[in-house]
Amino acid sequence: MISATLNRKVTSMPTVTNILDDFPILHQEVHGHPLVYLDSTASSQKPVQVLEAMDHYYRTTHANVHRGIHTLSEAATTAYEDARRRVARFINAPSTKQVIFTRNTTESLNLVAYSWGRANLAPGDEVLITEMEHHSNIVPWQLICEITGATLRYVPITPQGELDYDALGQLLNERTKVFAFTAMSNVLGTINPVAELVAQAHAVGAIAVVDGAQSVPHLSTDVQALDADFLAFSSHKMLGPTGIGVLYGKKEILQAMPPFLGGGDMIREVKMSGSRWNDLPYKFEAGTPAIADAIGLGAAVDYLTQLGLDWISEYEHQIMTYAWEQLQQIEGLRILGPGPERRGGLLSFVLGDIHPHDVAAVLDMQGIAVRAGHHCAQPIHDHYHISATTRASFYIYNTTDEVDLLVTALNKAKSIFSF
Amino acid sequence: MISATLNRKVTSMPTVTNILDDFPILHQEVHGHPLVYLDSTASSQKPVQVLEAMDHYYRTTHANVHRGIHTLSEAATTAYEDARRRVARFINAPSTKQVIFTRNTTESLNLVAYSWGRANLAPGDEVLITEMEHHSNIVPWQLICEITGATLRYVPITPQGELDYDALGQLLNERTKVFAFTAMSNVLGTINPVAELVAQAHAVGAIAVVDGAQSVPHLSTDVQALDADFLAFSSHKMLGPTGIGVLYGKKEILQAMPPFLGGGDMIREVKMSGSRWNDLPYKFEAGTPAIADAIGLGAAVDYLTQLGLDWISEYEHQIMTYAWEQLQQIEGLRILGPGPERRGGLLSFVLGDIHPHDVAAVLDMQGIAVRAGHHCAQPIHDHYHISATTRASFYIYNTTDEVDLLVTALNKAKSIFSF
Amino acid sequence: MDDFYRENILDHYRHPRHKGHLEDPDIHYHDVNPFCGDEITIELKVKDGRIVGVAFDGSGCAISQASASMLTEEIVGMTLDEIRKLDKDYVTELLGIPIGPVRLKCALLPLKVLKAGVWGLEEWPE
Amino acid sequence: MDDFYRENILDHYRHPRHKGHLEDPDIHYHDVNPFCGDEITIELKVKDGRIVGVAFDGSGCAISQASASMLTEEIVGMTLDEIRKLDKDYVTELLGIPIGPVRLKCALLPLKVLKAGVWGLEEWPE
Ligand SMILES: Cc1ncc(COP(=O)(O)O)c(C=O)c1O
Ligand SMILES: Cc1ncc(COP(=O)(O)O)c(C=O)c1O
Repeated sequence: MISATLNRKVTSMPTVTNILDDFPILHQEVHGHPLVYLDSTASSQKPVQVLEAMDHYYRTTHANVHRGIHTLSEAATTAYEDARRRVARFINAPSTKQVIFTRNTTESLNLVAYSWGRANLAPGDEVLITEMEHHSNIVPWQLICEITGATLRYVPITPQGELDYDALGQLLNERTKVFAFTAMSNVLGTINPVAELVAQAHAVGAIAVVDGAQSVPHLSTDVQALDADFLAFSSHKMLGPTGIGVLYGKKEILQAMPPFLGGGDMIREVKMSGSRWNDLPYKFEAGTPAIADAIGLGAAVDYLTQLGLDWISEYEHQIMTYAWEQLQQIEGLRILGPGPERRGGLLSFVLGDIHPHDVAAVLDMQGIAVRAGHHCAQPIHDHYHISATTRASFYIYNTTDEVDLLVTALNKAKSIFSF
Repeated sequence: MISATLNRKVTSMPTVTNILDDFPILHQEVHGHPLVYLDSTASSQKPVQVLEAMDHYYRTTHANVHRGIHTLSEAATTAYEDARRRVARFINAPSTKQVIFTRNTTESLNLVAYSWGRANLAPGDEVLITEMEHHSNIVPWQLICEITGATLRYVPITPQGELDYDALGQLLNERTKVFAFTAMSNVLGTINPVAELVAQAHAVGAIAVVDGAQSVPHLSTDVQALDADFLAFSSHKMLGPTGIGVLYGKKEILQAMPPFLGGGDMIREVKMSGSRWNDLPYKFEAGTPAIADAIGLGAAVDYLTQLGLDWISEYEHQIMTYAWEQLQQIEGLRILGPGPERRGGLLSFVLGDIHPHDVAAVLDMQGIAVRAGHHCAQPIHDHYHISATTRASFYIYNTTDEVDLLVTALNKAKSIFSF
Repeated sequence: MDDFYRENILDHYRHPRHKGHLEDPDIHYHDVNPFCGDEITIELKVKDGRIVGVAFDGSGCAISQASASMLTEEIVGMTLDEIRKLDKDYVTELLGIPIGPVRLKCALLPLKVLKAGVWGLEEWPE
Repeated sequence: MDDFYRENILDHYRHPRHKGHLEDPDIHYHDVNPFCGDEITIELKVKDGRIVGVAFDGSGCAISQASASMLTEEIVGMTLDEIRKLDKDYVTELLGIPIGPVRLKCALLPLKVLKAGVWGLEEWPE
């Protein structure tokens, strides 16, 4: 069933059949059908290289990091810091000190909101986000605006699912202290022009916080070229394990920020009367970190780098474009968001008035895993006056054959619910 | 080298030789000597059962939890929630809703300090902790006292390394809103009388926050019998993976608390104008959780339960007592903290005026892993006017033979540094 | 597949019983499923501790809406004490299909709303 | 083992050079290693952009103290520009032993304090 049948424009790549060998989870049947996993936007699968890196760590190297001077602790520290180095290189961070390990994108964004926000926001200030944000880039700002008295504003979206740039021009003003936006929408698929948006934020003196949860796994990312002040992303969406995420930040900004979580490792000195903070990145890494998970993320970054992000985004683009064309032909199916040229490898849609849960359940009965719901982005759904969508998303291990199976299954859903 | 030579008082247990089979990492040489791992207080090793549970999850089941209705997502959700059930049973929590997954003890304590503290502390209020706390149970309270204007007070310790109960009686008063203390000191080994301390806190109307990082892995824990309002602990110290920790809390208190981190999964409804929170425990679990790590912790809890916590603490007690006796005989060696009857399975000591780093380095050259430093508990060290100690700690895979090797190695350190 | 969307579930979904609103309900309660956004409102008439009238409204998938429709058929005539005792198994038996933990929330939402409305029980039925 | 605690390291540890304090130092700087609590103070006399006097004080392990002692032997006569260029490798070559990442902090603490005192460079030498 699974094979690579695309005419790819890019050269020098592993065949997808080879890639599939690295993902044991995909070689199983679900309800008697071969599994078709189209839910990587929620969480990707992991290649054996990542699993083996973690297993090897636990079987040979584990000890707590940074504070031990015995052989295992030195080796664990080296492995953990080496993972940080790989991640820094992956996003072209100027220094490893600017790569902070968190649990996930959500924690990264909360760290910025709580630490930077508490120190820099006051009544009269404005925080600007967009209507296409994931809850993780909405709720932390709602919370910190409540604490600080700052005002939260939203850039609206156009009917085509793009940011409304006219409105943005007006909303971004000298009261704006921070502009936080997603690089790619997890519902609409829209790829936002990050570098331009960052420049616009800087032009009014605001900092730019980029939610890279969907972009970093799929598009080549260079934080220096983007000039982003912060970039947040999650390991589990980019072939890495759960339990680890990243916050990149500009050094001067991170240095000026008060700490967030307090505890071991993030201190320089603890006296009963008060404490002094450790250097970056440790100031923001309190307690024993997710050591094995960081090492797994390091292996995932190696895997992605070997494939090449340019190949990955081109490959996904071709599958998504094919899917877009095929799905358009299903009567009653409506895809949200922009056309294939402006979107990443995912499609959210409604199918007549069949509830997305029911679509997903019927697809699951045919072995196809898609997501249904509001995808943690209720404001987008409110915008379109729908409560939920069905989303199919693609990654390096998917094929156009799987798109054909999706189309067949969607037609089956229509026939069951036609009434 | 490694064998179980103890006369154990308890019945029905696996031999330690069998246990050792489950820990591949321990079967290696360090600097030409068999590894002797005496650093479990910093982080324990993991049995293959834990590693296999995680690997199996990634190879067969992984998907994001709670929001997907396809087969993998349902299975991942079941596995994740099942891990929560095991942990709840392990500490005898009345309900799984009261078991919140965090990254580690440190994050658990910060969650309480930030969320409960911001809602309940004001100038004039007092937060009481002890001089024997780990930085993770000091710094969050320093931070929240600075934010809220509450005053932080410390229960002093006696020269024997126990809490000064007379002082405690005076420090605990009607201004005290929270009493946060460790169940077992990670430096002194002191086991505190948790149920009594909780009762004393309640008697003045304060809540009791228990740092269980060192007790939960080694002593049978029943949160209902202890009547603790909160209990924090870390997976990585109890045979589980890194990247996951637990906060247990009383239901009414958790329900009344504002959320901490904002984002996906912790909300009931997100409107642009504001949000409503999800039920427990999800209100406090923002973003994609450390799914595989939670499953690994579930397997660790199974492993500990099978051995039996009573056996574990008795076994460690015997090794520690033996070590205590042997180390006492080394001239110039001074052990901090109480005698064997009142302590858990760890010994921190100074050896003449040899710096603990040098002790640890010489031990490492002989294959023995111990920790040296302030163990993230500077106030204790300040109390004793020393900057660091060397710590040997014991767990289920250690033996008295290893204690003998430790003694030999310590004598070697003395001879190198005698001058 | 046909196992999951049995004819009686589809029938309740297509032709929901008691869908709409009561005039002057004694109890009116509304909630959403935070995991997916499904919504259910339940209205009740109560007399002498017994349910004598019911209506529901809402939007969501076949499972949540069929579950609501089936539940309204069963509860008229029940005492409030009987309502309190209804549990997870009661609903899954009504639906008559095996159901995973995530989808279970869809199935249980109507009962959750019912018990919250009658008894203030805000928790998911177990 | 004898590799790690070579005789010259133990010698500098036992008999530290330039340990103590200067009268009227031009530069005085103190810092601790957050990972272990080792402390180093360095005092300097500077003339025409050159170091003409040095003293250190501190407490810590053989590696940090020997590293400080060795460093003080080398830097007298150096220009401040030369100090700026001293790096990690300079220190590990002075010590002459292989050294892991955690212990490396002990070895580098004296150089870190020196560069912070002279140039305000607060980062760990690389
Ligand atoms: C008593 C105590 N509390 C808290 C901690 C912090 O644990 P973690 O680093 O897993 O957050 C430790 C671990 O060193 C500890 O021993
Ligand atoms: C755009 C976007 N932001 C943030 C997140 C949150 O990621 P996590 O759950 O890993 O914190 C997601 C994941 O669903 C996302 O798609």
